[in-house]
Amino acid sequence: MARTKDYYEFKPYNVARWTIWGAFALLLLVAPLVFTSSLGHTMLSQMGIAIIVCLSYNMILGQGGMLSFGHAVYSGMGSFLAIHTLNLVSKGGWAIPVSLIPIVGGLSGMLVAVLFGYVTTKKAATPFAMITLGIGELVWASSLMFPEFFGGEGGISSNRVAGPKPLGITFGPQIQLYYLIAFYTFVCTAAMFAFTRTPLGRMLNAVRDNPERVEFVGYDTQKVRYIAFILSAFFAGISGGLAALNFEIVTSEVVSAPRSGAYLLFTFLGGATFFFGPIIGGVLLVLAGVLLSELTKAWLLYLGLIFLFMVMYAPGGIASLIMMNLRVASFGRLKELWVSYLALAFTALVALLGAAAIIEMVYHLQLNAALGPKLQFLGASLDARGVDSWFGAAFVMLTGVALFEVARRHYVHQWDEIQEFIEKEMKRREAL
Amino acid sequence: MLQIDNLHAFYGKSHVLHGVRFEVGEGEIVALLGRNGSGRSTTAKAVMGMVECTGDVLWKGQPLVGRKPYEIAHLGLGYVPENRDIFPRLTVHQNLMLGQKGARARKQAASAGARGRWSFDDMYGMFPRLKERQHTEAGVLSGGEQQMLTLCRTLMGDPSLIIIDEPTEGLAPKIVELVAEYLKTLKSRGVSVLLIEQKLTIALSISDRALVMGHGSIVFQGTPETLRGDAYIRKEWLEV
Amino acid sequence: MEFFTISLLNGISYGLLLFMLSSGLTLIFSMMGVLNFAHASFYMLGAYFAFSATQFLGYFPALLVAPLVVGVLGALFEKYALRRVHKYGHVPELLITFGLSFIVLEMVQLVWGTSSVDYRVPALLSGPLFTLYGTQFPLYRGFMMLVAVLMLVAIWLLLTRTRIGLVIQAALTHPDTVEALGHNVPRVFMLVFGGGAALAGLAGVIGGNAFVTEPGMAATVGSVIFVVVVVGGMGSLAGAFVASLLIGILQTFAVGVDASLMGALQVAGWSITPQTFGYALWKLKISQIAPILPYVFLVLILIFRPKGLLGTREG
Amino acid sequence: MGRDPGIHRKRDEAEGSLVSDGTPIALELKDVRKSFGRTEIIRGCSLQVQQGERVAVIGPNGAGKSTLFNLISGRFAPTSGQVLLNGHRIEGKKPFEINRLGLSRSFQITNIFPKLSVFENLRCGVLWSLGYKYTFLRFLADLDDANERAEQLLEMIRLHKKRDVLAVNLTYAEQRALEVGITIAGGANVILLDEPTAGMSRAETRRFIDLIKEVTAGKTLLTVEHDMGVVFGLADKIAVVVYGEIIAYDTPENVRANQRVQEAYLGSVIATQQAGTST
Amino acid sequence: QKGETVRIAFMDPLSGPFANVGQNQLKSWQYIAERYSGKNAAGVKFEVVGFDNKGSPQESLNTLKAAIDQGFRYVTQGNGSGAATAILDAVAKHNERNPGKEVVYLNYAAVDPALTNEKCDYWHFRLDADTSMKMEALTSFMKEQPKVKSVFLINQNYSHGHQVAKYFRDAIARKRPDVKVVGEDLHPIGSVKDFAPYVAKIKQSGADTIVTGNWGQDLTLLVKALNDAGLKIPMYTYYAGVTGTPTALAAGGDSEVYVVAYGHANQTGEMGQIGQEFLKKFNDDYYTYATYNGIQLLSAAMAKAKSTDPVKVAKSLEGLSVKSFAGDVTMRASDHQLQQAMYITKWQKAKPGEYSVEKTGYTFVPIKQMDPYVSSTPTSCQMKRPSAG
Ligand SMILES: Nc1ncnc2c1ncn2[C@@H]1O[C@H](COP(=O)(O)OP(=O)(O)OP(=O)(O)O)[C@@H](O)[C@H]1O
Ligand SMILES: Nc1ncnc2c1ncn2[C@@H]1O[C@H](COP(=O)(O)OP(=O)(O)OP(=O)(O)O)[C@@H](O)[C@H]1O
Ligand SMILES: CC(C)C[C@H](N)C(=O)O
Ligand SMILES: [Mg+2]
Ligand SMILES: [Mg+2]
Repeated sequence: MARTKDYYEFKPYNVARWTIWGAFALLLLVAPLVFTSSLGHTMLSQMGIAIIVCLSYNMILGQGGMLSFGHAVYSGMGSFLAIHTLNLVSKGGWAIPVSLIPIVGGLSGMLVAVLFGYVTTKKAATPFAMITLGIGELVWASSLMFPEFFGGEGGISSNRVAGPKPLGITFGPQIQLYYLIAFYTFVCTAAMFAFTRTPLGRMLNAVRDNPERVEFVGYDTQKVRYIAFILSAFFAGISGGLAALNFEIVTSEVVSAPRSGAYLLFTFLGGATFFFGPIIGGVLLVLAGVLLSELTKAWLLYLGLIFLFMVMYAPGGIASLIMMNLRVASFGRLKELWVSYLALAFTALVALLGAAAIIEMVYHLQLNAALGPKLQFLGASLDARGVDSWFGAAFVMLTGVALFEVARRHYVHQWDEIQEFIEKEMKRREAL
Repeated sequence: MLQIDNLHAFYGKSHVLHGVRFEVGEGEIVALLGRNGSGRSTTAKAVMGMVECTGDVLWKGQPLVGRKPYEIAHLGLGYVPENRDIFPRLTVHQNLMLGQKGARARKQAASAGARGRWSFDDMYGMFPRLKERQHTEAGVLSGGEQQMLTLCRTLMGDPSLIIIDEPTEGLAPKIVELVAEYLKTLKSRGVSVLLIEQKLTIALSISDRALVMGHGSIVFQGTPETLRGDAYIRKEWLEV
Repeated sequence: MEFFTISLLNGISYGLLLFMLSSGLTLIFSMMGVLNFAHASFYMLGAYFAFSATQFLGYFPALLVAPLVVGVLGALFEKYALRRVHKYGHVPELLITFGLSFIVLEMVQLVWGTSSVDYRVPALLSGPLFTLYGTQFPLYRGFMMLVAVLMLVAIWLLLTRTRIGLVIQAALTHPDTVEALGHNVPRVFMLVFGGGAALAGLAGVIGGNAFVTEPGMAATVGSVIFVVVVVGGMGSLAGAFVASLLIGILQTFAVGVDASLMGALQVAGWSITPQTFGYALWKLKISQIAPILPYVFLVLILIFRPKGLLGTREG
Repeated sequence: MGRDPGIHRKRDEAEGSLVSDGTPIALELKDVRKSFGRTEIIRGCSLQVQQGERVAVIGPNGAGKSTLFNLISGRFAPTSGQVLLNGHRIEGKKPFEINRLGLSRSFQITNIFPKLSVFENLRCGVLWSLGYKYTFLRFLADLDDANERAEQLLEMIRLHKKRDVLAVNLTYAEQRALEVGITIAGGANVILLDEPTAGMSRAETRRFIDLIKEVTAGKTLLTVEHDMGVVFGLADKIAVVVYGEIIAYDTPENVRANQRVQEAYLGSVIATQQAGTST
Repeated sequence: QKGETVRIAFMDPLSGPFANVGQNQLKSWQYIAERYSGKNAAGVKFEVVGFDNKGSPQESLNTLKAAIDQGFRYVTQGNGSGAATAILDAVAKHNERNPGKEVVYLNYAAVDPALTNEKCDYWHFRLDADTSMKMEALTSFMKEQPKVKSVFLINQNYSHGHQVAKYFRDAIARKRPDVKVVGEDLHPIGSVKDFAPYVAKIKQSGADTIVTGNWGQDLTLLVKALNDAGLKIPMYTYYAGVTGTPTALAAGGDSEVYVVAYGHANQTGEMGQIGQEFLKKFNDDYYTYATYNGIQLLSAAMAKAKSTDPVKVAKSLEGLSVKSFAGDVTMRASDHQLQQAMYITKWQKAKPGEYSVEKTGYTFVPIKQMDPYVSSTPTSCQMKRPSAG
């Protein structure tokens, strides 16, 4: 499965590209009309924010090969400076329109990166990773030690309804803010995509692949990394600024190590090798954070398992899974697979159901045993002390696993056959 | 000693060897010739269990197909890869140490009748240049030095059969001569050699038999003399 | 003098503890190139297993059993998960250990609950070892130091008296070639990972009761052990040892230093008042940042000597 | 189209001889030495290469040929001595600074951008010399000159059929060609090739040498080679490096006749043949 | 209102490092809610539903949105002043921007004084005593301890730690000017593994008393280090009673630890009964006594307002007094800070009949109870009340 990562590139000015960007814009526009609850709106807003920050992270990870453990420093500092600015605005000090506050965040992130990036990007690979870890820990620790700037435990809060209000847009209602975020998301995504097609963007790839050779074609690798790092921090800062507007409070968690870790994990989960991977990652980041934990107390366990399996079976992230299937589709053979996919999905669901029931019962026993052995699981009522429930869950799980294995074998066989066909076909076309 | 029959090898889906068949006898130097890409290196890797393959490879009567490379090495086969796979961060001396087999494997070999044939001193005697550089990281050695090192490293494992893939690649003419001499010494010490070479002159001058490979199978077997005399084979399968 | 001696003792013993925590990580990191984020989780597992084993077997058998179990778990993880992602490079390796750390954390909470467990120092080892200027030096700390030194010696012997170290380093770049030379590479990798995990487990057995055995214990030691490994120099066990001691002593003495930039500036004739810009920074005392000094140290070391104290190469 | 190295020229560093017999000197070494630890690997090399000359560097393995290239191209700094490129001292400068002054090199061990396509590899080689530097405000697709040049190079190294293949998926010989392609891409006028034909078959070598001749026409070329056929076919002059010293630097004929060279390098083949065995 | 169900959204960490505390407190709320459902002044039923905010202020805002979407009009939270500030702020904005859908926030444990001073808000009611109040009580007790002469302050380097240090200096200067602060340390929160150096410093300073606001492992490790070094001096703390800490304290051996709190484990009467039943039911200690006050206050306010509408209930909560387990408590109208009695308890081996905390065989025995006025502190709050109400 891993061998099928192939070179993929949007051709300039083609129809597909316009369609994709158009669809993206449309999606941003209509999403809040579909998910209308107030939680839905905040989540959509947060997704926009997460998309920007994951994409900005991937500028250095996926495109520059720089593994950073401290990306939250830049988005977080963007947040802090943005909220301080917002406070100045509401005190009537400055007359910056609220819609430009994210730019302030971006510039602040950039400024911090100019400072820290100078030392971090002198190095690459592991030393780089470790310096970012160190700086991340330092900033995080400082954020609690300097309440004057970081606001201590309570953080800095503000009110986004402030400053000039053109056209009566106050950004008070979440929906107005959502559209501001959506606008930024679209523009930033486009800008970051554009970056990949510029000389610096390309040299950044070259630096990732073979820094030594880059030096021999005239480029200073440190400088390439440094500039890219600063640009990435700019976008991170924008996302931080948007987050400040969205939450109207900024606390030290925004610069924390777990936050940096989440960016790394989800960017990777989305797929670092493709430009659009982090977009998926950003969406998942919010979904996992907000919804998964509402569904189950065992969410951390599920998250851990998902990562484990994703890294093992789809190290290119979700984006790579999509691209592989698109490739199959472009050879007109995807339709043969959908039955298999249905079978896989269904059997996996069954297995998952059983496994989840077991996990939930274990959690119940450990955490809530006192509330009685009964628990509700997806509408069914389970008895955590009853042999029946355990037996039933195990039975469901095992059946699911067994069927899944059957389906999987069949699928793998089919998949291999199609890949073989594609390879032959490509050779044939090449020969033409 | 080594009998190969109907060997097929694959890289993923691509079928590279199509029924290779030949033998290497005890104390023999056999040259395996052929153009680039004809499958010689793949044959070597297949014997060592490093590529997916089917067919029969018998070593002193034991089947090798399906075994792990280290098991095959324990049985007394040595392999010198073509791309100078030295271990760049280890010193020359450490590289040689890794050529030696683990204690258990040595015991196993000893009980099977093998004696340690090669020592560090032999190696350093053979290539004094290596002795000079023995505490240097192998990664900074010159291309030619690396080539010498790979050869010596494999010899440290006291193989009964050594498969050498393009040992003279990148070596100065003088050293090429030296290597050729050493291959003869190997033979005199009872080691069989399967030599994969591009340079016809050398290959033919030291080998007992020559094989020519083309498109994944053996297209010629015979003595060096016959090959020298066979203009057709040379033209068709060796020159471009 | 009194403060100095006691601080030095404290510093050394803390340094040795750090070494104990990070030796397994050094082993895995330097030899396999894997940044094992789950190392601290193995440490935690060691503590919990020891807690349970102590109840059934007593402390000293637990000292043996718990690391073994952790080691086996580590080896299994290597065999069934880590090995599969090895070919994709360092980042996926790192992420899979990340995932593992979540899973271990949840499992621990499921089995032993969410609060701390009552894992105590055995009576035989509690009490003071000696008393110096009226301050007791606990016997258990002495025991900890002893074990750390034994660990150092054992790993040292393993690395210098066997070729395992060489095999692994070589296999990092050319696994096929190493195998063709007759070394069972996968098994060696598994052993090293298992061994590293076992060392973490051992540290857990000893650290768990010296400190607190609770689900958060992995997170608290998580990143500082990376500092030790990196500061010492990747690939250098001796470096890790020196770095541990250095960081231990540095940190301990820093706690005693109440100097601040403000003080220094005032000596230089500048006056700093709460109105001065950045007052919070100027008034920060060295003692206040002692526990985060390792990170400062890490950043400085990587900038000025990226190989680490005793390392031979970068990254 | 070469580029004018004068753009980057720093006046204060210009010194040394520019002309010997009328043609300017492109590259000059003055008593260059290099030690690694305690071992001196390059032990006082001096050399003058005129503009437009093709020089082959030969010598036994480990003599220091690649090291010499590394010193010139800035991979290492010499322990002592001077290196002059078009009269400017470049020793101790960073590789990219030297490259910007108009010197480019290839590597003995293939050194390309594995995850970029062949075309991208070449374009990376082109960008700096056309003055695009670190810009991120223009699209690559709009850089007509860069794209055109990269396409040209593709044709030159005969990889146009593999334009969009990832470099890592090329065969060895193709990678070697790409290696040379990247090296010449920047239009440098002093070019260093380290064993460009290693690993190629006779026929490929022959084709490749023609290609090198073609693409380096009018430029100064230094190349390390072991294949004497190639050396004598290609070089105007031969430098023989033995044990860190240049023991001869002359025309091919004279080098061939040189007694010391015979002993140290070439003659060995004949010598051993006469002596029979020599264990 | 009678028979109506009042749903309360509980938002605190239910996963992650502080899950143990959050889980326990959720159970406390649910237990008390169930116990008094129907059997209260207003005759309403209570239902408490847990939301996991993971201890994060930003996540708290999400859970708040989720809760409001699901129709909750009462929310409660306590672990962490960061999340508390975020919720207070968000509730204020929500109520302002969505009239008719007001939400009331009961803060049962976040003790940053700012929440009832400069940041105070009409919709926020604090059931716990804030840092300054506890310090008033603690220093009032210390005033009577002649042993206390020189004090060492060791605290976590963040707002709570800063406040503990600051309020101690203020209060002790007023009450016992002769007591000297011989040393003060602030250390980063949660990152000290070895407290031995701090103990050496304490010893060197010659202090005879330690005052600390540390919690969690920053407290247990400190106590362990003190024991290890054989430095047996009394320690005055805020949070020795929090889940997990007693276990760790017990493992460390005997030490003289005092805790200031608005309740304690060895209550008699109904509260004692609740503790016992809770233990039997959940195999866990009941220590979040504010849950009791919370439910009592709510039901009294609902009875008074004859409605469960948050706007009315909030109004009637102001200045409301109810009978608590330790006398009367009053929700001060000026800042919505509950005025209540305070206790000083001491950590020691449990005698028969005393409550064995976390089954350690140790307990916190009350050695002093102080009336509400003792710990009452002034407020700088300028409460903005909704114009309609
Ligand atoms: N890793 C690989 N994946 C796919 N195909 C491969 C791989 N290695 C070699 N091949 C193909 O297998 C065939 C035989 O290669 P092999 O290396 O055995 O040839 P060779 O005779 O040793 O040539 P050379 O002179 O280049 O060493 C070639 O067509 C080559 O393209
Ligand atoms: N970084 C280094 N550190 C130590 N020794 C080095 C280093 N680089 C090169 N050497 C040594 O310098 C000597 C010359 O190496 P070099 O690569 O220049 O040889 P070469 O002439 O190119 O040989 P070949 O034709 O075999 O490639 C070798 O002995 C090598 O080990
Ligand atoms: C350990 C690592 C994550 C990386 C390692 N230093 C390397 O780049 O080879
Ligand atoms: Mg080959
Ligand atoms: Mg060379």
